[in-house]
Amino acid sequence: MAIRTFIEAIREGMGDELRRDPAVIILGEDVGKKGGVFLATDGLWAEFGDDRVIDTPLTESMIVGASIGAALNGLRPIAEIQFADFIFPAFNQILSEAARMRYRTVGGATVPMVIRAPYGGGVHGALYHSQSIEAFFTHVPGLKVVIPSTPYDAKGLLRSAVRDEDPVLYLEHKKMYRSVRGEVPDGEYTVPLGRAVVRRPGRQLTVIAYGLMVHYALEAAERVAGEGIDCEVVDLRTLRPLDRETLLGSVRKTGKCLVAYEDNRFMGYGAEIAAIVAEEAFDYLDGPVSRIAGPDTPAMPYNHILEDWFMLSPAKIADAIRKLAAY
Amino acid sequence: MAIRTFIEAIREGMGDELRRDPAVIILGEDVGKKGGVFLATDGLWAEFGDDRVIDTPLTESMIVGASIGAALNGLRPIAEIQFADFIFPAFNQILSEAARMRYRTVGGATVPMVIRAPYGGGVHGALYHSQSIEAFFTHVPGLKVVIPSTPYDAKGLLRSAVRDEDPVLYLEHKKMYRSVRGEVPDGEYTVPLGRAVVRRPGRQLTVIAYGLMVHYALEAAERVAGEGIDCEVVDLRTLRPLDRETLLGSVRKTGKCLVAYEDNRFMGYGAEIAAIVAEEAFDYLDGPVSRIAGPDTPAMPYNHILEDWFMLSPAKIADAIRKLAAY
Amino acid sequence: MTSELAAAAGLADADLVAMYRTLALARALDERMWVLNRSGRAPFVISGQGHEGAQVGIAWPLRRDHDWVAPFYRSIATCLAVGMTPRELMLAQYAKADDPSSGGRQMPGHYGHVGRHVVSVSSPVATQILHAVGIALAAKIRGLDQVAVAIMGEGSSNQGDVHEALNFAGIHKLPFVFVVENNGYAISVPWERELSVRDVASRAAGYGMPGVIVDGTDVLGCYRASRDAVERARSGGGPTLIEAKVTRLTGHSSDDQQTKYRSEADLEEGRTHDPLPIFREQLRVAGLLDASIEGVLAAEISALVEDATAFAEAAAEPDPASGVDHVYGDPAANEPPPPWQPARGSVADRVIS
Amino acid sequence: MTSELAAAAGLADADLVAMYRTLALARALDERMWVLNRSGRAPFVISGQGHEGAQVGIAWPLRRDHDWVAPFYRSIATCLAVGMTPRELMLAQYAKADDPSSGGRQMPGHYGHVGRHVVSVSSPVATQILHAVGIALAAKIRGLDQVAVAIMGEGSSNQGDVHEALNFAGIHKLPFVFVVENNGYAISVPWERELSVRDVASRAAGYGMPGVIVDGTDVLGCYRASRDAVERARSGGGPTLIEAKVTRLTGHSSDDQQTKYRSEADLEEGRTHDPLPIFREQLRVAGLLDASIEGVLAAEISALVEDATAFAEAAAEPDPASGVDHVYGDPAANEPPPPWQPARGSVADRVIS
Ligand SMILES: Cc1ncc(C[n+]2csc(CCOP(=O)(O)OP(=O)(O)O)c2C)c(N)n1
Ligand SMILES: Cc1ncc(C[n+]2csc(CCOP(=O)(O)OP(=O)(O)O)c2C)c(N)n1
Ligand SMILES: [Mg+2]
Ligand SMILES: [Mg+2]
Repeated sequence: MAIRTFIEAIREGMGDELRRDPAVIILGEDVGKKGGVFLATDGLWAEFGDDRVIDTPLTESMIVGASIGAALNGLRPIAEIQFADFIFPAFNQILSEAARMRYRTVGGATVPMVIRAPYGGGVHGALYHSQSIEAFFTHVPGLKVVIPSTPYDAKGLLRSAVRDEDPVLYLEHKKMYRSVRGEVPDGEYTVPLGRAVVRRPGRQLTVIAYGLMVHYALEAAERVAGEGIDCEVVDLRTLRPLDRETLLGSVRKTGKCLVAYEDNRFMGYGAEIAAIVAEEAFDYLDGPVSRIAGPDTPAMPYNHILEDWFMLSPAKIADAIRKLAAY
Repeated sequence: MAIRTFIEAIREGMGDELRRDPAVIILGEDVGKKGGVFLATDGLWAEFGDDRVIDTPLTESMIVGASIGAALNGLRPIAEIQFADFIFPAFNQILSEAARMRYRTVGGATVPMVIRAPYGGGVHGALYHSQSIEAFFTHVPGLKVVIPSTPYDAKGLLRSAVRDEDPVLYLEHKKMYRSVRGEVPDGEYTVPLGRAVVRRPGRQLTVIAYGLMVHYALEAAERVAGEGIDCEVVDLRTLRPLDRETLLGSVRKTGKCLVAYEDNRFMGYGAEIAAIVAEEAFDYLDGPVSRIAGPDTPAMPYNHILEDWFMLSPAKIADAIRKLAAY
Repeated sequence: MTSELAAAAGLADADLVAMYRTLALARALDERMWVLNRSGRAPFVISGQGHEGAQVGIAWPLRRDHDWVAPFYRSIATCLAVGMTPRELMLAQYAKADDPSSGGRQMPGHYGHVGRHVVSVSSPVATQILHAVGIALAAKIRGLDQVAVAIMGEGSSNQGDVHEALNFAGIHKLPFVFVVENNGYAISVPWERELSVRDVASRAAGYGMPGVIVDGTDVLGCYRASRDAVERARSGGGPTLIEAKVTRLTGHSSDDQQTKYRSEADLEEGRTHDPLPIFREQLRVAGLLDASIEGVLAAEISALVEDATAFAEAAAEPDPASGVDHVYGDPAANEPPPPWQPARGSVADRVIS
Repeated sequence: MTSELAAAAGLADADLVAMYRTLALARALDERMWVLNRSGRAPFVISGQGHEGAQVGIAWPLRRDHDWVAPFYRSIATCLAVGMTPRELMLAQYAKADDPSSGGRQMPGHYGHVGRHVVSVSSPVATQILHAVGIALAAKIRGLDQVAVAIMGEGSSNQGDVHEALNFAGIHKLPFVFVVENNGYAISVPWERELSVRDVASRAAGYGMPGVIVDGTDVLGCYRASRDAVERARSGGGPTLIEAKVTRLTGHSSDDQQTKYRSEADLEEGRTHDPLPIFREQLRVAGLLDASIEGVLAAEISALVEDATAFAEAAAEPDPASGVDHVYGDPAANEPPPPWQPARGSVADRVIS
């Protein structure tokens, strides 16, 4: 076991997959010599060369569209979108093409590819370098969506994503890149897609989270623990396909559910979680399924006061826990 | 009062607005001489000419992006996207630009424009001429989303949308164009954005719907009425901003809520409705907030058997009502 | 002996007759599809009529099941030329379970064939150009000597994806050929309102690639342009843009009434560019066709069309329970099926709808 | 008396000095922004250094508050040239409430000014070209004699939106000028990997418009090219593409370390294309600048930079309660505010975060 930052684990995951399978390639803006604007691909171009780590022009639809073609012809592309906020020019290719190829060919043609993108706020990224984008993509049948929260998972889930037969959107919270560290085994391992994990067991109330919000939820749970509130924290890890069992199992046990997400509240991913819980755990609920999320304004202003105002925090989540616990 | 089909009401609404305000223009593919592939703009080019009814090249991002610019410089464009399924190349312009211009200029620059698009299935349109797209757009702060269900509302809401100071996505269920008729006053009237309406009062159970599903829900309500189930049907009309009062008022009264939507269930718009009801009407609920929606597969196959399998119908909604009523 | 006509193209006489046969077969199948539509047996038809000369000429130099084609909805003759069969095309027209393009899930005209390397086409236009470019990239990286061809109309070529694709193909000198079948209309919009230049080919220079204009009624001219482009691509010379000037003999689709926006004179002019009689006359003059050969071919084609139609008409409908299949490779990744999901193998539950 | 240099450009001597002053002011403000960044007072800087010659020359022919500019993040000199003030630019750098671009909501470099007809720029590159084209369309329809200019880097010009915009502008002969400031890099990606041709201007022909290449160190050459394009546009002659060859003297932004991907020789070569000393020397030779004039200018510019910095530093922060404002015109359309929404006018609730 070694201690790795979040971004190191991602980089190692890519390196390992490039080494393991010659079909794996990386393409994106500045992924080569520069190693990516966050250095996620640092060193990979030097090791694998121009054919496997490809600096593309500044054209997201091309990055995704050409990856689809490359996947149809035997490769397994890992496409980097420099910031999640810049994925929208590629929306049509992702939704209409990558995610539908298998269905529209009744299984004949498949698109095994990973799209990596740094998302999330709290880094002075302003309106267009801070967004959460999972809501748009979790609505798309045929696409898988992964958001890891620990270095261990980041590496293990990335490897599973690369080996998966379907397109996977793999989102990395950029605030975690260097601030989150954890143990990562030296050898080969994977973490399966579609499995949530209970990060903190508890009896009174379940907090559902993913990405950075898992850490904030755990911190919030610690804060309220001192006040006698015993929270369970579930880390979804894969947003689609959703691990209903872990989700519902936890809520049926605790009877209360708070969903925490950084994105805008209205039609954010937490809406689906809340709707499922409300419908399928109704008989077990001792209080309303609650959501704590970003305000319904564009995410998020640059000015630090306004950014703080927008972002969730352990304190804000703790307040929401207290309110629901007191119900 | 005159009886009009749904599409006639839309056409009249555009004609009236073009006549009223010289700043209003229409642009889109085939909107000129041909009058649109559904004939929504039939006759308008002949009346208003090349400068006000503009046939564009086959480029959706341009249609929306140039409309944004035109709106910044004093016009009020009505942009037609030929099928809702083809809006995704313009996703970036809608989400990143149209919907954020006001916020990022602290109110200085505004984008009054309407994007019209025919959506929905049941017309042998297959995977790419049948989709419901409201889920993607209702998540976007700064954008309004309207889906009328009657000719009266279609005309009145369209006029409000054209006069609104913010960008409005106005979705028209294409199966309703010629099959739905209703009274439309001759003179000037508008229907305000952001107000739902109770289409059928009832005591036992609320069905929330919009667009074509309002008609199916009403038919389903009739079917189960004979069995002694008394349903209220709420037509949302505007999906964003949402009329919480009418929604919650109805559910607090009936104690049961079924949300019916044609789109894929997972992360469809009904998820937000269910989540809001589950959180804000919890104390009033006698049964789980339920959803009846399209399967989580690409919408929808062309083959008529598979299309029937996919589409909601009054019978399917009635089954869901029975199940919830029996809870 | 080889005719002068064939020799000039570097082909055998038999090739020219085979090309003609493909063209005529495409036309006959296409016409049958309209008959099916008008008689209520097929809700939708979209046609290649007028485009077939360019399609056959351009597809001919491709290596079957090796090179790749990303076609569009008018590519009926292209698909026949690269090996799809009349039965396969009719299964798609009837949207039957065994339709190799999509198992009846897509509208007719949305071609695709995994074994034949025909990339499944969707409805949003122009996206396929990037798939072909990506296929060419993979071919280059993997050291395969495949060429990838993308085809679309001139209206579609204005989409942003085309710019991004040509730029990338040019940078990496990919084994890629971009074919524009320019029929002067995007549905009702005439070329002057959809294109800022008369010739799409004049855009090629901006991507560092040759732009070639061919007359779609000159089947062998199309062939030569394509052969040169394919050879150049295969040998590492990089991409080419070929613009074929063609005519749209039908309405845009069975949902379109083109007399509303095209004058009779315009339609009349269009009909003079029908590649079928022009190519036939060329082969007659060269002595490769005569009444007896044409009679044999016509009978053969007619039999193929009858067979394909009867076969597709009789083929099985998809099982409604199959609607949930192939969303993901692993069915466990699916969301729960809808409450009305029928059992496997049951017939459509007609009661519920 | 008018110098030969000014006369050749059809300008007065005073214009040339004013242009130089704008260029030097842009540079001085830009340098101050880096100082603020390095001293921890500004988390982000993105620079126009190396681009200012082209920016001033090209912006000069525009009619203030009448013509429109859709700039990009390097457009500091463009914005000064069309009337934005140093105080306004520093308010944006400090993200203060009175920042006219965005009230501190956007990152620095995201220019915008309603009164000056500077279109608010977002981060996704290239989208602004369509806004400018739409503005030009509205100008044409409304019969205003405005010209709209869109500006971006060569890397951004590969985005699909650019293709769609140029095509539409070409079709309608809109009063539109597209300016590409080509500095040979898109962050770390050199031109050979982002562009399939050496000159973006070679793409203009494919849209039926002239493509003009200018040297960004030749301020008056840039001016003349722009003047001609703007006149052409205003008089109904249609759009023009101007490509200015410039150099990026800094890293891409304060987050970038360009030595990682650029050689010292390359950086050295770049510095020889700095427009500031080149233009200064030109004006000296023409007798329009000398030590005493330069001294006066330098003092004036230094005072402006000091004033702007002090002003912005002292300016008020936005009220945290204002985060919910201006999502919609009608606040009733807003979703309910978050539970932690502070009261109006209260200071940021530091306790909660
Ligand atoms: C993105 C997108 N927008 C609109 C359409 C609707 N549409 C289908 S074909 C077509 C016209 C295509 O014209 P062109 O590319 O010239 O091909 P042609 O039909 O003339 O052969 C349009 C507008 C579509 N399929 N996809
Ligand atoms: C759609 C989009 N993708 C990626 C980025 C990240 N990005 C910002 S600037 C830039 C490079 C731009 O290069 P160029 O257009 O040549 O302008 P330059 O910075 O060289 O002046 C990139 C990749 C972005 N802002 N928008
Ligand atoms: Mg065409
Ligand atoms: Mg550049």
